[in-house]
Order: sequence, then C-alpha cells, then structure tokens
Amino acid sequence: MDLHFLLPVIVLLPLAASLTALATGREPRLCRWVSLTLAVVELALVILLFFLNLKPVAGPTGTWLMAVDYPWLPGVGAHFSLGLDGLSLMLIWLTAFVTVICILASWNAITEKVGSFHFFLLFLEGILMGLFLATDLLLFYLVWEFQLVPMFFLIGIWGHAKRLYASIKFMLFTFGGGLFMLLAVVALYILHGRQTGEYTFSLYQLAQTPLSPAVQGWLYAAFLLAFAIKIPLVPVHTWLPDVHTEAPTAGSVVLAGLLLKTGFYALFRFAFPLFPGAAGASMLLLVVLGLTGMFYAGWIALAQTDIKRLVAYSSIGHMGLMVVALGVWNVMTLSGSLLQLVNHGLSTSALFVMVGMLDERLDSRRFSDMGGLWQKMPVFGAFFLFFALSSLGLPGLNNFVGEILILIGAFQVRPVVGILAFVGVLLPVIYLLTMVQKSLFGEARKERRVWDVGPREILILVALALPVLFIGLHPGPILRLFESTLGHLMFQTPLLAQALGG
Amino acid sequence: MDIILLLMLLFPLAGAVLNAVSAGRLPRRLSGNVASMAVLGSLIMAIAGFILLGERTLVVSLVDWVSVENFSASFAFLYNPLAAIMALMVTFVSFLIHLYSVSFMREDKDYCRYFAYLNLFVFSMLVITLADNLLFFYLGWEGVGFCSYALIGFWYQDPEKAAAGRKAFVVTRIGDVAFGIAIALSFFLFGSLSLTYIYGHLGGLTQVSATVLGLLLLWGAMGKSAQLPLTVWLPDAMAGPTPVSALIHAATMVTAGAYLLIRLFPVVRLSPLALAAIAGVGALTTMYGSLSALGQRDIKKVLAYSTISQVGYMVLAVGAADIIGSMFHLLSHALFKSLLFMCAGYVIQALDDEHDIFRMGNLRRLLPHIYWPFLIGALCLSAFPMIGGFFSKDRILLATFLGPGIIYKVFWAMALLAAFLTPLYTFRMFFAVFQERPGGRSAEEIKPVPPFMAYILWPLAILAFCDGLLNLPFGPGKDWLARYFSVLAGAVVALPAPPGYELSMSVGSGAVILAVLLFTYVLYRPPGPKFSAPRLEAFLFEGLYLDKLYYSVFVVPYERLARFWWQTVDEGGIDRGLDGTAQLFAMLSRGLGYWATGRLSTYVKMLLVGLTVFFSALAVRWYLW
Amino acid sequence: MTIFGIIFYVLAAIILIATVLSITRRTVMHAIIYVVISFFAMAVLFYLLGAPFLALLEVIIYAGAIMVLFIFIVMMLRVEATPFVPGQWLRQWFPAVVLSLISLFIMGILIWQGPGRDATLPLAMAAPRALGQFLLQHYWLAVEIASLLLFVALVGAYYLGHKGDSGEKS
Amino acid sequence: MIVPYSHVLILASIIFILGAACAVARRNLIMILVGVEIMLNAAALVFISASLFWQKLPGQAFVIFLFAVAAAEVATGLALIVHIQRRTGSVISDDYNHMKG
Repeated sequence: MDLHFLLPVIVLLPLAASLTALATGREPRLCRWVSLTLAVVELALVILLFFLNLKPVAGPTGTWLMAVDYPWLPGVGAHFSLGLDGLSLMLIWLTAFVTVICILASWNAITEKVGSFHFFLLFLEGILMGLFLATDLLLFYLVWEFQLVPMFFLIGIWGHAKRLYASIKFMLFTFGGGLFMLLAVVALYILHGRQTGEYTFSLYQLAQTPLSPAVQGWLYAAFLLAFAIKIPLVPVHTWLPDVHTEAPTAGSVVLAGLLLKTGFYALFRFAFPLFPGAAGASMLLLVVLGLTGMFYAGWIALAQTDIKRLVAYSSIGHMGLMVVALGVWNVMTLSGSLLQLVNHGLSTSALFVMVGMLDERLDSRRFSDMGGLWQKMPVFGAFFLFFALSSLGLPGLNNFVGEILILIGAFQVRPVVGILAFVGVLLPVIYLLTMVQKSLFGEARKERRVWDVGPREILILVALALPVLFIGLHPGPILRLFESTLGHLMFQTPLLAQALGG
Repeated sequence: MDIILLLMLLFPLAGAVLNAVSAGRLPRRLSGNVASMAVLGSLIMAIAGFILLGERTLVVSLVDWVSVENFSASFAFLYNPLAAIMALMVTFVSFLIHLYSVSFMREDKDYCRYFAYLNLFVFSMLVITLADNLLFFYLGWEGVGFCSYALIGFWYQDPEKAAAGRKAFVVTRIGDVAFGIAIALSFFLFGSLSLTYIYGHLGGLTQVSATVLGLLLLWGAMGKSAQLPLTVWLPDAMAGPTPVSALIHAATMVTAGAYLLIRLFPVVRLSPLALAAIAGVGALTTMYGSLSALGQRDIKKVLAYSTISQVGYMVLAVGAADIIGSMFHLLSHALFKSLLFMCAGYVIQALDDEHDIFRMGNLRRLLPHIYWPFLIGALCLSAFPMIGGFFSKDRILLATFLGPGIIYKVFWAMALLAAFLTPLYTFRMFFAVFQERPGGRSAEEIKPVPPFMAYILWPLAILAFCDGLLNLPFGPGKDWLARYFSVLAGAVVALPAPPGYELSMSVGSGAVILAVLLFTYVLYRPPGPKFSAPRLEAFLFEGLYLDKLYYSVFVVPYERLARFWWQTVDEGGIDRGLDGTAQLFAMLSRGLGYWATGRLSTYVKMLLVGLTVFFSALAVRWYLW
Repeated sequence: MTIFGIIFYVLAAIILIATVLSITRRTVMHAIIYVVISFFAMAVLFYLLGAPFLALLEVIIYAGAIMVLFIFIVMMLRVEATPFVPGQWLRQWFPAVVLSLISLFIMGILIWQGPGRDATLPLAMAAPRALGQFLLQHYWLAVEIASLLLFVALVGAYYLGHKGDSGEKS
Repeated sequence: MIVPYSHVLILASIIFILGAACAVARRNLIMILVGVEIMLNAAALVFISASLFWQKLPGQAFVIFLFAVAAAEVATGLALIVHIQRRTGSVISDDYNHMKG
C-alpha cells in the first residue's frame, strides 16, 4: 500500500485544524475540544508512521524512509518536497506531542481570544511539521520564517507584562538571522544554476554543488548565524530569557520544546550537507561556542530569581552540549545529540508546563514567593523533582542516555573536550537542585491558598513522564531510528564524508 | 540463576514503584510492610543466590540498554563471590532497617515517600553490587546518590536539612564527574564497559593509563565514600532520619566507593602510584575522621565522623592491595555501624529529638533495652580484642605495614594512631550518654519508644559481635572469607607476613586499645570530662574547618560570580551590545526619516529625481556598456 | 517637407507654447484654459498621426470632460491665484528646472541614439471600426477591467465627496 | 510622409518634462494634477506615434486605457482635493504634512 500521501497530510492537517479552531472561536469549550481532538488525530497519524516499519529508499530527492515531491513554483524550480527519516520522525512526533500538551496545558490558562490562540498554536504545528520534513530549500526558508509569525502573536497577545518588548526582540533577532540565510540560499541557488544550468532548490542537488572554499565559508557563515541565533548559542542568546519570561506557558513550551530544535536541526540537516568543507573547518568554533554556552548559561542560571528565567538559561546550557556534540562529530556524539533534541524537548517542556501551573496558582514566578510547596502539593512536587532529575541527567531517565553518549563519544575523539563537557554537566545539578529547593522545600507559606494538581494536569504530567522513562530505560529503538539518518548524512553525501571522515 | 538476580532487583523496585504511585494513599501499615517484604524477598534471593553460586563467577546479560555503533551497554550482572557477599550484607542490613523504620517513622505523615525512597535505594545499591557493565553500575551509583539526597532532605520543611541533601548530592556528584571520565577512559582503552571484558583484556594496558584510570576511580570513590577532600557532605547528611543514616550513610552507600575500588581492583593494582594515592587518601581520612569525631557533641555526628574514619580504613586496605581486608572491614563496619546508628535513633526518639550527648546521661538506668546493643556496637567499633572490627582492622594494619616503601609505614602509623583514637571518641560518647551523672536525664523526660525498635537490633548485635568468625586468623574456620574470595583477581588469602608478626601486632594493638579504653574511662568517668581545651575542641568540632574553608573558597565565589556573569556580563554587556546594534538601525532609520517630511512637494521631487536616475541608468546601460 | 510636416510643426509649436504658458500661470483658471488649448492641438496631432478615433476621444474626454471637471472644481473651491514670493518661487522652480533639463538631455540622447532616428512616419489612418474590433477581440478583458476601474473611481469620488460633507457637518 | 519619428518623440518628451516640472514646481494641488495630465498626454502621444511607426494597433488600444486611467485618476484626485480643502481649507500642498511618519 502506498502511504506516501501521509506526509502532506501530516503537514496540512494542522493547518486545516487551525482554521477549524478559528471558526469555532466563539465557543471556547467547543474550540478546545475540537483542537484537542484534531491534535490527537495528528499525533496518532505520526505514531502510525513508527509502526509502518519503513525502509530507506533512494529517490530523486535523496534517500528517505518516505518522500514526496510535487512541483510547486515551476518558474524558479521550487518543489514542494518532503522527506522523512529517523530524525524527522522523532521530531515530528515531538511536535505533535508537544502541541497536544500545549493545548491541555492552556485549557484553563487561556480565556481570551481562545479561537485565535488555538489557531496560532495549530498553525505553528503545521509550519513546524513542514520545517522538519522539508527537503526543498525554498520551502524550508518559507517555513523557517513563517514559524516566527504565530510565535510572535502567541507571545505578543497572551504574554505577560512586557510581552511587546519580548515579542519584538524575538522577531528582530530571529528574523535578522533569517535574512542572512535567505541571501545565502539565493546565492547558492544561482551558483548551482550557473554551474549546471539547472535551477533548483532541492537540497539533494544543491548539496552536490562544488563550491570554492571562500564562497562556502561565506554562505555557511550566513546559515550558521541564522541557526546560532535560534539554537541559541552564546553570545547571541540574550533574546531567549527575555522571551521565555514574557511568553505564556504554551508559548514557552513550544519555544523551548520545538523552536530551539529547529536551529540545531537546520544546522544538521541543511548547513552541514550543503557546505561540508566550511562545516568541517568550523568544528572547533562550534565546540568552543558550545562549551562556553554550557558553562556560561549553567553558571548564570544559579543566580536567577525568576524560575522561568532559570529554566530558560538551562535550555541554553543544554543546547550548548548538543552543539559540542556536533562539533566533535562522531557517530556516538551525533546519536547522542539527536537523542538530546528529543530529550530536551520533553524535559524542558515539562518544566515549563509545571512552571506555568505554579504561575496559575501563585500568580508569580519569583522564588521569593515560593518555598514549601511540596507540603501543599506533594504530587506536583514529585513530578517537578522527577523532571528536574531528568533534566540534570539522572541515569535511568532520558537525558542521561543522550548526555552520556555525547560525553563518552567526545572523549574518544577529543579527550579534553570530553573532560570539559563532563565537568559542564555538573552545573545543571547545582542550579536545578537549587531550583527545587527554593520552590518546593522549606517552610510552607500560610498566606497563599494553593491546590495540588488536578486530573487534567496529572494527565499532562504522566504523558510527559512516560516517554522520559521509556527513553531513559530503553532508548534502543530510537537510536536505531537515527542510524539511518546518520548513515545518510555521513556517508551518502560524499563531500561531507570527505571533509569530515578523514 | 537469572531469575534469582532479576527478582532480587525487582522486589525493591516494585516496592518503590508501588509506594510512589500510591501518592501517599497507601495505609501506613501496608506501606511499611510492602517495603519490608520487598526487601525480605531480596534477602531470600540473595541467600538463595549465595548458596547456588558456590565459588563460581556468573555473567548474566539481560537486555541491551544503550547501543550505538560499537558502543554498547547492557543491563548485565557479574555475580561472583564478592557480589554475593555484598548483596547478602546489603539486603540483610536493609531488611532490618526497614523493620526498624516501620517503628521509627510511626508518627510521620510521609511514610509512603519514605519507603519509596528507601526501597529505591536498596534497588540502586543492589545494582551497584551486581552490575557487570560500568554504565549500569553508574545507574546504581547515581541512583543511591539521588536517594541519599532525597532522604537527607526528607524533612524538607527545614531548609537546612534540604540544603544538606543538596550539598550531599552536589559534592558526591563532583566525585561522579571523575567516575564518568573514568568510564569514558575505560571505553577508550578497552572498547567495552563490561567488567568481565575489562578483566580479560588488561594485558595491553600501559602504566600511565592504569595510573590515570586508578586516580580517576579514586576521585570517584572519594565522593561517595566521603574521603578527603570530599568529606564535607557526610556530617551534614545526618540531617536525615536516623535509619537512613544507618543504612545509607553507614552501612551501604558510603562503602560503595570502596566497593568500586575493590570491583575494579584488577585495573587499579597495575599502578603502584595509584595504589599509593589510594592508601594515602585512606590513611589521611582515617586520621581526619577520628580527630574530628573527638570534638563532636551531636551523637549522630560522632558516628558520622567515625564512619568517615572507618571507610578510610577500607580505602587504605585497597591501597595496601588487600581487598579481602577491605571487604572484611566493610562487612563488619556495616554491621556494627548500622547497629550504633539505630541505637542512636532509639535514644534520640526517647529523648524527644535530643542530639547533644552532653545533655543526655543516666540512660543506662532509663533505657535499659538499648544499653547492651549500644555497648556491643561501641566495643566493636573500638576494635575490642577478639570481637567485631578487631580482626578486620588488624588485618588492614598489617597489610599496610607490609606495603612497599617507607611511605606505607607512614600510612600505617597514621592508621594506628586513628585506631587508638577510635575507642577514645567512642567511649567518650558512650559514657556521656549512659553513665549516671548529675545533670543527666530523669525518668519523666523519657518518651515511650516501642521496645520492638530495641529487639530488632539484637540480630545485628549478635552478628556484629561474632563477625570475626568470618575470617579468624586461627582455629577451625581459619580464613574462611579470604578463601571464599580467593577467586578474585589480586586477592591475597594470607598476608605474606613473617611468622610472629601477625600475632605480636594483634596482641600489641589489642593491649593498647584496652589501655585507651581504660584511659577513656578515667577521663570521661562521671561526673564528666576531666579537662577542657576549648580552642582545640572548637577546631575538632568544626571538622578542622574544612567545610568553612570550602564554603568561602568555592561556594561564595561561585555564587558571586554567577551574579556577576548574569547582571554585569550578560545583561549589562552582551544584551546591551545587541540592543545597541538595534538602536544603531533605529538611528539610521531616523536619519532617513529626515527626508520623509510628509510634504507632497518633497515626494514629487523625489519622484522626478528617481525618474532622472532611471533614464540615466537606461542611457548608461544602452550606450556606454 | 510636405504639408503634413508643416502642420506638425505648427501644432507642435502651439502645444508647447500653450503648455509652457499653462504651467507658469499663477491663476489656476488661466492655466487650465491654456491646457485645454494644448489638448485641442494635441487632438489634431492625433488625427494627423492616423488616430481619428483617439483624436475624438481627446476632445471629448480630455478637453471636454476632464478639463471641465477641473474648471468646476476651481470654481467650486474658489481657488485664488498663488501669490508671488521670490524666495519660495526660486526654491520651487530651481530644482524642477534643473532636474527637468537633466532628464530632457538624457531623453534626447536616448532618442537620438535610438533605432529609427531618421525613419519618417508613414501616412496612414486607423479606421475607428478596425480599432474597435481589435480592441474587443484582443483586449476585452482589459476593457472590462478599465470599466471596473472607472466604476471604482466613481464610487470613490462619491464616497470622498459625501464623507467630506457629513464630516464637516458633524 | 510626415516628419521623422524622432521629432515626434522629442516633442513628446518635452511635453512630458513640462508636465513633470509643473508637478514639481507648483504647490497648488490642482496644478500638480494638471501637470500629471500633461504627462499622461505626452505618453499618449508616444503610443500613437509608435503605433503609426510600427503599423500596429495595440499602441492605439493602450491609449484608450490610458484615457480611462486618466479619467479615473482625475475623478478620485479631484474628489480628494475637495475633501482636503474642506478639512483644512487649503489646496496648497505644503500646508499639511500628515504623511510624516
């Protein structure tokens, strides 16, 4: 049976769902239920892909588990082409999953403009699905910039006090980076067209363009800038804490769980295969930036007084480790970092969801307003501790598997980097335990009435906890999924293998 | 056999999960019983395994855990005599402590959480005990670390107790960094993390690699075993419930460091330098612990520092290449120290949470149930001749004395001094607590404590008392433990001492210990201490100011720098800089905005200018190009 | 030079003179009258260049409808003559003249160097019928769009005028 | 035979430039609109002469559209002028600068 139509369906279903949400916006209850149902259907579709037992097949757009390719703008040679491999599969699963979580988490928190809220959320889901599946550079650029629009509104409309500043900062930073990428995309398109006479945006074909080192360097730098802002790498990270602090819960969850992943994903999926020489030359830079981010953000996180800012800085630190893994470049670190993409998406989403729950109860995210919460909300406390432990890399939980693969892998190739990274993963222990202590432990405050998590919230938390445990204890199936991706990337792009393999 | 090992692990895990998911709704009696029965199940499995195993070595691989390319870590067990004995000890002590806990926590509301953590701890400890794969080992290693964190901070309402838990986790984690690096290095050197594989492929190991690996393992062991310089967390860890201190911070987790070194002894022994470093750390810690214990007033802290000191002996023994002695001492220490802690817990509850030994007294009369178990424990700890820790400590001292080079003699002297200090601080505490003296407690001040809590100590007390039977240096059961362990690589059944050495040393140290006991009695006999040296006492009380030193050298600068990075560098520097770039563009746009006068005439003029430029461009393109 | 050539140059002179006069008048009404004259001459020129139908339209629409509309507005608004202020006059005209001369110069170059510089125009006439047929055969859609445009303009003009009325009253 | 093609073009460009100069130099909105009309006429002249030169009808067809556009433009433009005059009482372009951002 030919199931390739599933890919466009997966991209288009959320877009259709978003319109439905908009249409039912006048009836908030209906709108929530409809959105939730459609998001769950989308999740089910994605999960279905796991059970199809797909095998890599070579096609005109490269080797994918599943691919479609429709002409889109014939005039410029752009195609609507999607390709699925292990990495995309995990990431679209994460996207669908996190969207469901977001809808559930905003069930009571969002009371105004419910229709538009779900519209933007589901629209963003569709855009991200496209982003993680696109194999055409123009399509990719389009969704890359388009993801900002719903995010901008999610922050700008449903955010906290300084939301306007935050949303504009977010827009300026990420859009600014994106423009450089557009320049590079166009330049690459023209260069390829001049050399081969065939004007195309296909990733597969563009990756075979021979480029002089200088040109490659410039184009790669433009890509790297765009992606580094999104990841975010120190020193272009400062938008993230501000944006997280002002964003609504769902916004933070999507931002940390999915949007940050797009930067890393794009670096891995596009920048490296397109400019292997320059990427190979940038390895040291990536390692240094990643390590700096780990230590710098991990250190700063300790001093935070706002719990959401702390989690935001922890994201920067975690992404730093993944970039280190990319810079070290061997199969172990890469598998680890790809797994970390998913892990970080789960753990940090969970932490942001829980911070959102606290915000609903306390109307504050400052540590000075917390303390002793375990006494009044023990179930919440247990889950909070659980996800904090997952985030700090306790063995048996998801983050550990990714981290240890990166660390051991890094040590095999560059022992110094490995040792530094080992020291670096100590920092999350310090600040996350401090976070747990400042919020949950201590004497309970009398003046506030807080209540423990309800059934809906427990559902969210259990749904997040199960994959955390699963990946922690049995990561095998997922790591096997990545094998095809890594094989594809490292050995099917001869230029990349040449530049990096030796 | 697989199923036995699997069940041994799964019982406590199931107990933990059951207690955890009940979210506190399990009835009190059921919760405690489930937890205890789970550990009892493990104990039965451990006994069954011990009997079935004999002197064989079994490797059982269950299922792959993490596997990428040629890296692979699986849930695999290495069940050999060492693991069998350790598992026996862990499950036995844990079982008794679980039973004790049911009574001890009889009034606490959070019993479910308590038993969930406790069962999880037993699971993790058994993972450490049995694991064949270093990564699996690490899972247990971090698991016990987490349980220790959670249980130290169990009474989280008190911020200081919660902070003590955090401190314990962070400090031990500093050690774990080195252990992690050691795991990475092992994979680099051997291409596998399986202990059995490593044992079999030691041939190509260079001296330098072995030394580095040994030192990393030592550093890792330091964290868990509270060896110098990472001792500081253990005294604070006494914030936890007393059964926890008995189980985690006396019998099992703190000895995991020594167990790690014993487990990896085949690697460590290849490097004399690493061995000497291990021995040095052990000897110094032994001294440090005994000295600090002398100055304590808190009954649990006396025991904590004593634990530091005793674990120092185990590490010293590994350094002296005598893993049998180390293991022997580990076992006896587990018995008598958990006994002492549980006695202390009884006393503390009876006196309504009083910790200060100098505000106790008269308890021999008031708490007769606990007097004898406590005395047995104290005698064992003091290495009273022929009972308890006497034989194991003697063996360690002898092994150290026989070590190569003058440096081991120095270590020996330090360990000997510590051995003589042990009865001093033990009985200083004992007399203060139990002897009749003015200002002591009276019968009205005693709260009722279930006598069960004292009865349950007797099995431990008897075993601790007779512990020497395991490895008597003479008689019918001579060197039983040593012979049982003889299959282990690097195990020396009988120390190569010249004849007479052993005997004379035992007699000598036994005599000195008796003398010290007498001296202690004279010194601390009622009505109280015969001398006081406040400054010395303060120095010892603060644990040689090590904790304060770390606080001001590491903790304070770390926190200050965190604020500095954040406020000055990140927000003041980088963010301001990036905002400045944005402002530059804003200025540029204002400059252009000067021309946007809003006047129609300006715009029309601009149109004409544009037209002119357009035509010019056209002309240039056509005729000049 | 044929008679047609002479007629062309005469018409050109009339157009230029009328236009120059019109754009320099300070009284708007005068300016519009001159423009009308220029448009009449232009209509004749169109006829000369073989577009009788367009010449007719020029007279009807431009000189007739549009310029009359201008006159209406000028009368309605009672626009006064622009006062002469030397400084302002200079500031307005100086850039205009300079830019115009530059543009003209460049356009001159373009025309001079362009193809068909010396080719003379043939004498021919496009029958209005042919033009109509051609228009509706090839450009019927554009014609419809143009009509739509006119309609929109009508609505827009009505709306603006109406809105202004009510805005003033309220 | 009438005149060289270039002469017509020169004439058209002069008219065009005169219109442009009018639009630029005058400050009266009505006169600016008149300038635009003159420019449109110049364009129409170019179309017609080109149509004659190439002997092709589309040039003339375009002039018709040009007229339509001019008519529409004048209608809305004048309506706007009326509107503005009512609101501000002036038809001098520099008297208001609401378009400043």
